[in-house]
Amino acid sequence: MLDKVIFYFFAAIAVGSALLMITRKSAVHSAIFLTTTLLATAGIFLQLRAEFLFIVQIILYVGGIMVLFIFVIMLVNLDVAAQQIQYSRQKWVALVLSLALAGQVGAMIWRAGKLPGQGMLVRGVAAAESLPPNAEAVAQSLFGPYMLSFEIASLLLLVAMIGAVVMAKKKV
Amino acid sequence: MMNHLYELLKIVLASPYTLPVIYGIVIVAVLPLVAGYVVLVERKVMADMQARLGPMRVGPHGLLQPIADAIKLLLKEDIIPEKADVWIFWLAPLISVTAGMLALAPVGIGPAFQIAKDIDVGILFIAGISSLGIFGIVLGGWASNSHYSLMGALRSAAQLVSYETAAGMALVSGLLLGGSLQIRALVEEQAKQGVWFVALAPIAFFIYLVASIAETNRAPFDLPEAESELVAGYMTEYSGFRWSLYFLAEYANMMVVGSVATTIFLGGWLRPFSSVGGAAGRAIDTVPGALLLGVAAYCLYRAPKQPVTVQKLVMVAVAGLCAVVAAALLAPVFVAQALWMMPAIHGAFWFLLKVGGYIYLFMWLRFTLPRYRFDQLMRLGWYFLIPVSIVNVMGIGIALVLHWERGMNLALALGLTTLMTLAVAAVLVRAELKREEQLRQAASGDAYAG
Amino acid sequence: MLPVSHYLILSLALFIIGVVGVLTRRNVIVILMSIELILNAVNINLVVFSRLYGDAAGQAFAVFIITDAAAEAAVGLGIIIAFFRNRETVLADEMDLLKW
Amino acid sequence: MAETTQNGTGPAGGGSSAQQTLLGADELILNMGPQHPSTHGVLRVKLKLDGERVAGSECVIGYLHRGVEKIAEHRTYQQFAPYVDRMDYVAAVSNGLGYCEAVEKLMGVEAPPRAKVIRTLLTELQRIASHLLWLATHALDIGALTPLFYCFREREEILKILEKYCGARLTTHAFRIGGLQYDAYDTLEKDVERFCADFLKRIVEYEDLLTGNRIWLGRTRGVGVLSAEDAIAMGVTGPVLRASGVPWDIRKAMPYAAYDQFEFDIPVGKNGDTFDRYVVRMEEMRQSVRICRQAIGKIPAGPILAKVGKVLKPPVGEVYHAIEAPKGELGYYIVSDGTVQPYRVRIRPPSFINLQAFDKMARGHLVADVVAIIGTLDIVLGEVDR
Repeated sequence: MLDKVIFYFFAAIAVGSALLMITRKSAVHSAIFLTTTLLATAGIFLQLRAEFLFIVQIILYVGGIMVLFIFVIMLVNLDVAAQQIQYSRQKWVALVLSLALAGQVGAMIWRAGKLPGQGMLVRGVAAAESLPPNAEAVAQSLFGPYMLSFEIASLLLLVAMIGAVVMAKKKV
Repeated sequence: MMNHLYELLKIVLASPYTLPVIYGIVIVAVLPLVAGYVVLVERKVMADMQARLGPMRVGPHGLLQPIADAIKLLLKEDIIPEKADVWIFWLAPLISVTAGMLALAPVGIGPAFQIAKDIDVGILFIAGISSLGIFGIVLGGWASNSHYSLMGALRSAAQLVSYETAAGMALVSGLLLGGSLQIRALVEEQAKQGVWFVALAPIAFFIYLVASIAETNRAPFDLPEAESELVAGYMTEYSGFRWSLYFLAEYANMMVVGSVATTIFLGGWLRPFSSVGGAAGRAIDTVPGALLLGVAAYCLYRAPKQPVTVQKLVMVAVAGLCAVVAAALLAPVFVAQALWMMPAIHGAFWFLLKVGGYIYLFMWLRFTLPRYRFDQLMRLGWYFLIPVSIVNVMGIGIALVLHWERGMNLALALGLTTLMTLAVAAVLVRAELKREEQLRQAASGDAYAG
Repeated sequence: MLPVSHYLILSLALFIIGVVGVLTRRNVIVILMSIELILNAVNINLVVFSRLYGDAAGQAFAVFIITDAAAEAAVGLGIIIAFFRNRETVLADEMDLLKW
Repeated sequence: MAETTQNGTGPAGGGSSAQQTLLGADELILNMGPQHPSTHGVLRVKLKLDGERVAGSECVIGYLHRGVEKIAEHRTYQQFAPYVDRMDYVAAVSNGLGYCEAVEKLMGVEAPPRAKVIRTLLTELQRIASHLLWLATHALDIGALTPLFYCFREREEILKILEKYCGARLTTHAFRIGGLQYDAYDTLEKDVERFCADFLKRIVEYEDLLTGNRIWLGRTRGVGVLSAEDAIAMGVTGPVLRASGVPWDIRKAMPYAAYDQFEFDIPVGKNGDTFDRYVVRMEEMRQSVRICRQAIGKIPAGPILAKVGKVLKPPVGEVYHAIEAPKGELGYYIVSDGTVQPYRVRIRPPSFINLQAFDKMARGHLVADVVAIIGTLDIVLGEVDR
């Protein structure tokens, strides 16, 4: 029961503010709504007992990436942009196609959900109490089988950092 | 009817959510008052350091000053600048204060008083949530539509992002030693090892101290609200209640960083010499009670010297309060039946004492040091604290490996790596001094050439 | 835990909203934010299946995706700043020159 | 405080183009003052900023203009004397000394030796008080809270001495044309001696707090550098000039009052930056103490007022007389048409001239340095605007 309430609460916030995010004129408002969506998603992670990811989402996504976004929005003056037309020419085509995609995938998920085992080859969900401590589990996985990927990810970050510094230098 | 109520009460009491909710309400309700009194203490400390008396008018020795201040702030006009982005302007202080209070959730004020007890990522939770407070600052500064506010907001964003790295690295050093993210496990580890981590990782503690001052925007890193430059930085356009929310957030953040430092480096709710038992331990356990009794006695001694009857009464009341708390602290030591209260009450006392000491350090620095300039602040963060903190984490990692795999004495290994880190720090400081010297020569050379 | 389809539908909704944002908006910063939303929607999927199978690998991948999002945001915003400095616009359809 | 018309970065700075961004080549205009915590009164500085770097500045003054020079033309010579106290209101005694000596020079009168020594003594005390106020506010601007209260504690002692002498603390009107109105009170020498002894100990405390402090050094060294050539070209005087390496002090160059009887050194800086100005002023306070100590030993006996009439009618003519006020050369140019009222009084206030150097010093520095530079110039707006 509580699970359900929490899920629907966060899901409603996430979808609602995501919609607001893509419709606001001011980029700062958009950023705030995206932040809300991300926080709501973090709540859903918590409801899924992914505590570590919950806090990673908050620290990295909200505390890091979104701050960066807001910082840049303040640096580049968007008042002009806010007064211009917000949507591109292909907006109706894009909308229809996206909704078609949504319908397709949604129908698939809906029908799969009715199959035995939720259609996902699931033998039964592990009880929340039986899960290993989450941070340890993720660490085992990150530094075990996915060690190489982890290192590649760190390399990616390094490259991105250098790239961003080069991009943002005064003279390009 | 009564039966039903009784049943309901039983269910509520049995629920695992009841106690945390009560604790939460207590924290939210008491925090503004505590913050107010921290401000009073700060003003008194400042006055003491500056050869004056501080607030003396409202209540004896200004004891009621925070309440007067709060009433004043609540009654002030709430000004919203023209052309401000109104709803962000409203929202921003709320974000800051919510983040500050929420971050207190996993903090263990003593072994018993903790809202989120078994949260798996305790320290990370605190660090992450308190980093959300920056949104309030940045958005508030932007929404005010004022250049001072905007500059304060930008400074604040850059400063927090820069120093969070160093603070995080310092925390990692502590977490490595503790081997867990959980608050309780960290403190228990310190109890087991019989030593506070500040002794094992002094450099990490120092870095966390500096970085936490920067993160809470306190002097000498208070550039986002630097009064003499930016008027009040991001708070320039705020007034009345909203302004006081920012203020509350700042003090909540101070308590948060104080709690984190206490938990990781200063042994949490452990008393000094926590491994000492027997008669000596009993003697240490009587110290808190005796201390408070001393305060009570001093209040009683001062009471007749107050000029007004009301002030005399308040003084006596304060003495009484101290005496009651002292009794509560002493009871478990001397009365066997009350022994079960011992960890909770004494733990809370020691924890709050350490947090208080940490905050006192903040105040002391604030009244002693001038303010950094923004580029100097950034240099300190990026060229000194972050490299040193990274080297420090590596050093502690190496020491732990030596300890676990090679069976080396932990203290010896840590000592060696600490020396290594100090050497790196010395090299960095030397390079910085050299650069400054060069810059100065260049500047004065220019001056004479031009 | 609720049936998986609930989470999948939520994830799908966020994903589609992100796609609509990318395809219809002109402001590059909002487009970049919409991409973040898409990545976030994928994360929900990963985490829910990780929970379903009781295997933390899914969460490990979610960590990778967040890393990727951070890298993308850093580089993307760097490009936007550089572009804005030269052209003083952040509208996607005005970015129509290969060289400036 | 931001100029709304220039505002480009707020949420609703509608209408403005992308000109005033933090990123572009174009600047952001920041209006500092006239109501700002650290513009020392009502100075208004329009800063052109590139990010946080100052690309140019413009000082807007006149918010405290009271027409002191014009008032002089409608007052008798004695009546005007209290008005000069209101110019540099933190060093009223020095202002009075300059005016009285200028009028005396115009009339060809000389104050008696006792009056001269007491004048010197009080003026030097006032110099210490003025420098203490400068140190207090300068340190506060740079973020050090505590020196403010220590400095005010010492300044209080000086003000007490002045109050005991003439009954006023701030706008003292201590001297009269031709000498003094009041003789030194009985315990003046003892009071000054006690103050000097205490002060020498306490100035060490300030230096402990500031001089070796790394943050203080970082905030002041290399900030607001003014070369000797520039300083001379812009007519800068006082400690600001001396910190640039020019040993020019009117007390030595053309001694007035009783300065020729006392030994003292002129501290001189080297780099002309904010730190040097700090060091020079600190040393000047010590030298002032030295002068005071010499003075209390040899206050000669005798009259305190030269023979001047009740009605002052200087002969037709003009005079310029300058003294070394705490902030620099304070000059009075008085034209007499032979009546009881001056025909024209023109005052050369040191702060006003020194403020010229602000733009030169601030350019290329950060906003945070602007307040340090305003502080180090030690301006008093009452004197700038008159």
